[in-house]
Amino acid sequence: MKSRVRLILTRSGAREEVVVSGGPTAWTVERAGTTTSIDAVRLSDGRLSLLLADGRQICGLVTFDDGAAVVTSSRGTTRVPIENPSRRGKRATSDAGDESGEEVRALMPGRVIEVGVSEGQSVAAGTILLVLEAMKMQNEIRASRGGVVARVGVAAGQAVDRGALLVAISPPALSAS
Amino acid sequence: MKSRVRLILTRSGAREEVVVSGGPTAWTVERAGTTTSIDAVRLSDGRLSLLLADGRQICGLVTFDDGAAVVTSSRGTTRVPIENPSRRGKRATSDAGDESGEEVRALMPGRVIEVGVSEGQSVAAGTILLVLEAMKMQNEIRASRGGVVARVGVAAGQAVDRGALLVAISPPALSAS
Amino acid sequence: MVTRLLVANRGEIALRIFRACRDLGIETVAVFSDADREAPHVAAADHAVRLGPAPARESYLSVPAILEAARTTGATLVHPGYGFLAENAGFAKACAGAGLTFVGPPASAIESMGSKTAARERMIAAGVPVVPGMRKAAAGAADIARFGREAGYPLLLKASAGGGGKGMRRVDSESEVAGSFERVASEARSSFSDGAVYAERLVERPRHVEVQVVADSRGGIVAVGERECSIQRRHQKVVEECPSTVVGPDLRARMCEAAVAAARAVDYVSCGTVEFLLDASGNFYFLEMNTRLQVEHPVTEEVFGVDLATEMIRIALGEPLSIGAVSPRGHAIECRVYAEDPRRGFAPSPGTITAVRLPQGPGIRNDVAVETGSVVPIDYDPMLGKLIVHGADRPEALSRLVRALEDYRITGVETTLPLFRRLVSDPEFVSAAFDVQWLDRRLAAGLLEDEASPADEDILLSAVGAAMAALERERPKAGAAGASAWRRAARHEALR
Amino acid sequence: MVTRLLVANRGEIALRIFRACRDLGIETVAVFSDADREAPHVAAADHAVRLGPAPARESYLSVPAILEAARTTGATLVHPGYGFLAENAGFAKACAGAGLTFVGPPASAIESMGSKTAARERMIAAGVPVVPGMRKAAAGAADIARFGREAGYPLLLKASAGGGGKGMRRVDSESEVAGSFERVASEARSSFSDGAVYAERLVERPRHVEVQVVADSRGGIVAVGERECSIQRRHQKVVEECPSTVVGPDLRARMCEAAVAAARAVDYVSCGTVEFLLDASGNFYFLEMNTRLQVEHPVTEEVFGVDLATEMIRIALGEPLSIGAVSPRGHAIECRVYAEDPRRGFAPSPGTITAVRLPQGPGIRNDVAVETGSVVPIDYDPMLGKLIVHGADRPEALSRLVRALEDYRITGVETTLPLFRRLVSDPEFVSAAFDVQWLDRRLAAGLLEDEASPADEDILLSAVGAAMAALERERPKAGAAGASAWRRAARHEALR
Repeated sequence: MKSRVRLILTRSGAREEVVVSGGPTAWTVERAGTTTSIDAVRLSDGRLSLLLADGRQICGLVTFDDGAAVVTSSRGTTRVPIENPSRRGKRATSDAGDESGEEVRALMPGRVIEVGVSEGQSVAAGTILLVLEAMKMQNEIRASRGGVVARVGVAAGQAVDRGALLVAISPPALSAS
Repeated sequence: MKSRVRLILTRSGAREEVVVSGGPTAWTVERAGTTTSIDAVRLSDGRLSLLLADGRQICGLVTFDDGAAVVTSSRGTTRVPIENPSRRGKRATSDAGDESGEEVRALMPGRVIEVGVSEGQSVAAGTILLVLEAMKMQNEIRASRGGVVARVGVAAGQAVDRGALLVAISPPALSAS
Repeated sequence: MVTRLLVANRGEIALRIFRACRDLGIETVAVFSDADREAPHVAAADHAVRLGPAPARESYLSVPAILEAARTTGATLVHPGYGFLAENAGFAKACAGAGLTFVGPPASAIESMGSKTAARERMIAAGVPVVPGMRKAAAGAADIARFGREAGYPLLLKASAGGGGKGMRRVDSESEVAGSFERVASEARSSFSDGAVYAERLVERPRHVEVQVVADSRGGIVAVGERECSIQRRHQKVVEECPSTVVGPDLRARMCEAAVAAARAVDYVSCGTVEFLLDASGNFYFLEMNTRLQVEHPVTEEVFGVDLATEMIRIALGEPLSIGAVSPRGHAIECRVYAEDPRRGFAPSPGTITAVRLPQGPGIRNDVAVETGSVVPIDYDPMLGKLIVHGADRPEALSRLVRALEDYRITGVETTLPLFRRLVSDPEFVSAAFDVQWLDRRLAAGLLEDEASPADEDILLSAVGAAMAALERERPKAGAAGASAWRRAARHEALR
Repeated sequence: MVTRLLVANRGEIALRIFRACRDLGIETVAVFSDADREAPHVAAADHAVRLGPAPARESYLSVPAILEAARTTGATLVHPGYGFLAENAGFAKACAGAGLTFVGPPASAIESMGSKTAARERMIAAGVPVVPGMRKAAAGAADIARFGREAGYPLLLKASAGGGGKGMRRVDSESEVAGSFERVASEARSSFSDGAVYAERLVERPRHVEVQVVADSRGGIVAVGERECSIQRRHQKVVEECPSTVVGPDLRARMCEAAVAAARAVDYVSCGTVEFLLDASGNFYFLEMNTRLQVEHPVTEEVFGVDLATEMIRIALGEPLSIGAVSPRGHAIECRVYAEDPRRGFAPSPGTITAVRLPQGPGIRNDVAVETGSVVPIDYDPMLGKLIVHGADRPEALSRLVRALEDYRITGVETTLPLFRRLVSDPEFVSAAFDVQWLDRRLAAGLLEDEASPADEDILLSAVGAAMAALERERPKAGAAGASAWRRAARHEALR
């Protein structure tokens, strides 16, 4: 039931190595030469409650999203990029995947008003791909990098859910065929 | 996706046949010669919302417990014994099971203060089986029917969870061996 | 006979009116679109009737569907809420035509206040102060200069045919009049094919202060203090307070008197609000009258100890005012919680609410229309509800607001809560040193942009969170939180 | 230096004091037993320290553990809440001995009021009315008869060594004195080996009415009106109100004056409550003084617009009273929500709360210490929290209470909510025609026993519920609710 993980956290651009060991509730955190003992539990609402030796409590919700911990607490929401060096192999693969193209997904549910591109078309970064209406507001969805439209997942007039694939773009290098 | 169920509901001792057909949201309920059309959905908090043709809404939580529907709404909590005649076979078996003995379980978590019986002992209805303390109150747990103690599941001093088996009692007829 | 009231609306205002009905012993009727079958306002009503598909024009704006719903359910009272068909004289008339009692002002009062120019003329006639302005277009620059000498500078030149901020120009002194007049007139000719220009006094950095009035059908009328609504984003109120920190007893008395005169001028009956612009010298000018119950009515309720929603229904039933000479106590602040993402230009954030945790304890009132599992549809105004705090004075109300915002959690959609969390630590907000453009200036200056960099606390949470997650992945039933979850699951099992 | 306050308690009172601290900008320290590591009061604090195992004597009653927790966290203030170590003079002294400020009255005041007989003597000396009684045992029946002529009938004869209801007898007239005296004396001799008997005036069907007092350390003292607490089950308060319907301005003034005299007699500082028995003729008698913040303090807060919890802390910090000449507005009612099963003799119902839905909207305050997923341990008082409603008058407060109770849902444990739902439809409760034994009489008469038989609504819900469940069993992803659940699940997926 004991565990030991070495993590690289990034704060304000600076990388910091942290070693966390122990569990399931009693943990030791080593960073920059200091060692902190922590009693940690997950509360029924999903938040973590950490108690330090001096009684100080740190309470917040931690979720993981795209290689970062997202921490929400009464102090606000912050994002801490986090790497698990023992999983570096997998990360690298997935990074490579990221670079191989772009999948444009709906950030909110809505209706597609207009589709401005078709499959096979070359687009530059900033090209308007389509117009999505949500709550009476029209949002222009643009390409964040150049490439070739590999797939158009929706048609004008269609309702889409959050997260739906709108347009997939392949990088220019892969788009020859 | 359509369904048709015949049910026997008991209210204040009187049995009533009800046929429910339709689904998943549009239902027809036939009872005592009257037919009611109902639009039904389950709300995110688990309650059912039924809308009748005249707009009347009936909202409440329905759970099933030991052959009855337990309905909780702003009108309070009521219990409607309910039979599904097509499942009568199973019911009968389980009824027979009920009659073969008694399993006394903890109705609340607590600590066992004292156990008054031991395995193999004959008990009459009303015999104190054990004393359970919860929240500083001592509760005497008694046998609801006579028989022979088939099993004592706990010992004095032990903490028990709600639902834990305290004592099992076999009916006299089966206790010869 | 049972009294039954239909609310031709959805969301928190429908719930608010239903609560008022329940407090009065009146049965409730909800209406809903296909997007709202499972919405909290539907579940809260004694009756509920489908109006039509999700788009508002086919549901909440469909007068025939609403009248039919009233007929089906035997409702005799119809409350429009705010938005949708509130302030629609045609709807008020249609209700009357169908034999229903409209819970709101007479259609004639809605009409009178609905036309801004006609309302201005009526207010002038009633002696209600309006922003000084020329009553017809200027024949030339000399007319403008003459008006400037009367009304004082700065002025605002406006193209008569203009609108939406176009064809307007500020003039600070008489020497600028001639040049500015020519420029606005020429812009007006080219943009609107109409060169007519007029001038009005420019009210600089005004506050928006409004007065709540309540009038019954027997001639009784009372003003229930003012509300400070200067915290606006693009002309939309965001935070409202009662009372205003800049309104003293004398000014309050004069504003209340003007508001009563305004309401009397249109034979107003029901709850209504007279909105004023207030300048730094304590001059106030009629802006418009909202002929409905407003979003921000709870701050008045908390401070004056009245129930405006029940009063509005009682008045519709022909009863006399029950609100008499009430006096204010303490201070209340309301925050409008929207499903909008303040970090992305307040883009709407519809979706499913995965969890709601409302603040509670002393001084906190929640008028909220979502629960865990609720869906925020894409089809309507994305307001989720309102947080209202009340304290013995403004500092105590602010302290309670800070606490409430810390405790408030909504997940699944983005909300405007982070905006409020920033606001309450802004020194100008805390000292109430603001005007109607203040928030827009603050947002433009990056109020929300200086994203907090992770603190040591966040580093520790991230690290332990990652370690716990790793442990849980390896041993799903034996990790830290896993043990906890398992223990809980076991307890649940035991309850069956 | 940061001010840090430790609450030597748990549950809703810990949360209440933490909220007060946050409103004052004071850091908070929670203490907890092994049963409470995940409890809401722990999660709500800036610091939290484990005291020991679940049993209270090893945790919340362990003075050394609490003092050590204060030392570890640098807390300088200690608040006892109510119950546990509140009203324990030894704890107040131990805090002082450890250099900590005890947020409560001086140990001497706790001691003085802790001894019922000594307190009675002090009250007599201070001119506070007490139930008339003989100050020593009767030499014979003639002594009793003489006292009866002075004090009036009925009397209550009591064995001096008695207690717990034993050795007591009602006497309605002088003719009964001789016989009753002999019987009580003989019973006293056999039961307590002490035949001493005395008499006091029997207060018939009294109400419990108490006065809130607040005193600072500079001699300032104020009485903040009364509370009506007659709704009791076996001497435990269940529902409290402010004000009392039977206390008029003159009686209120006299009760407040007596309460201030009582507090002054023991040099009281902090919030405290002087409890009185009130008879049908408007005579009131000192019962006892609670030297702490009481469970029912919120009804006073709502009606008077004050914050007793912050005031108590301010006073402990040496500040003068901030509560001046406050006046009441409206009516407030509090219900104590317990994890007890009213249908099974109010047996405790510990367990895991599977869902909590609190009422909200105008006039509703929740001081509640459980959330969905919270565990109600078997080790402590099973109070989950308090529902407080407030309205412009008692009928409005009652309407809002009815509404709040309809909206309130707690599942996973049994609660006293069904009791309150019955109470609010009881004509005598609605007309406030009750006394301290009223609820016990009502319960004995079967208030909760006439279980509602299923209505047509319940039949329809059962039938459709069963059909939907059958459909869901057959086609887990395509049934009625199944479709809904599946749709929701799909949405959740889309959010990832």
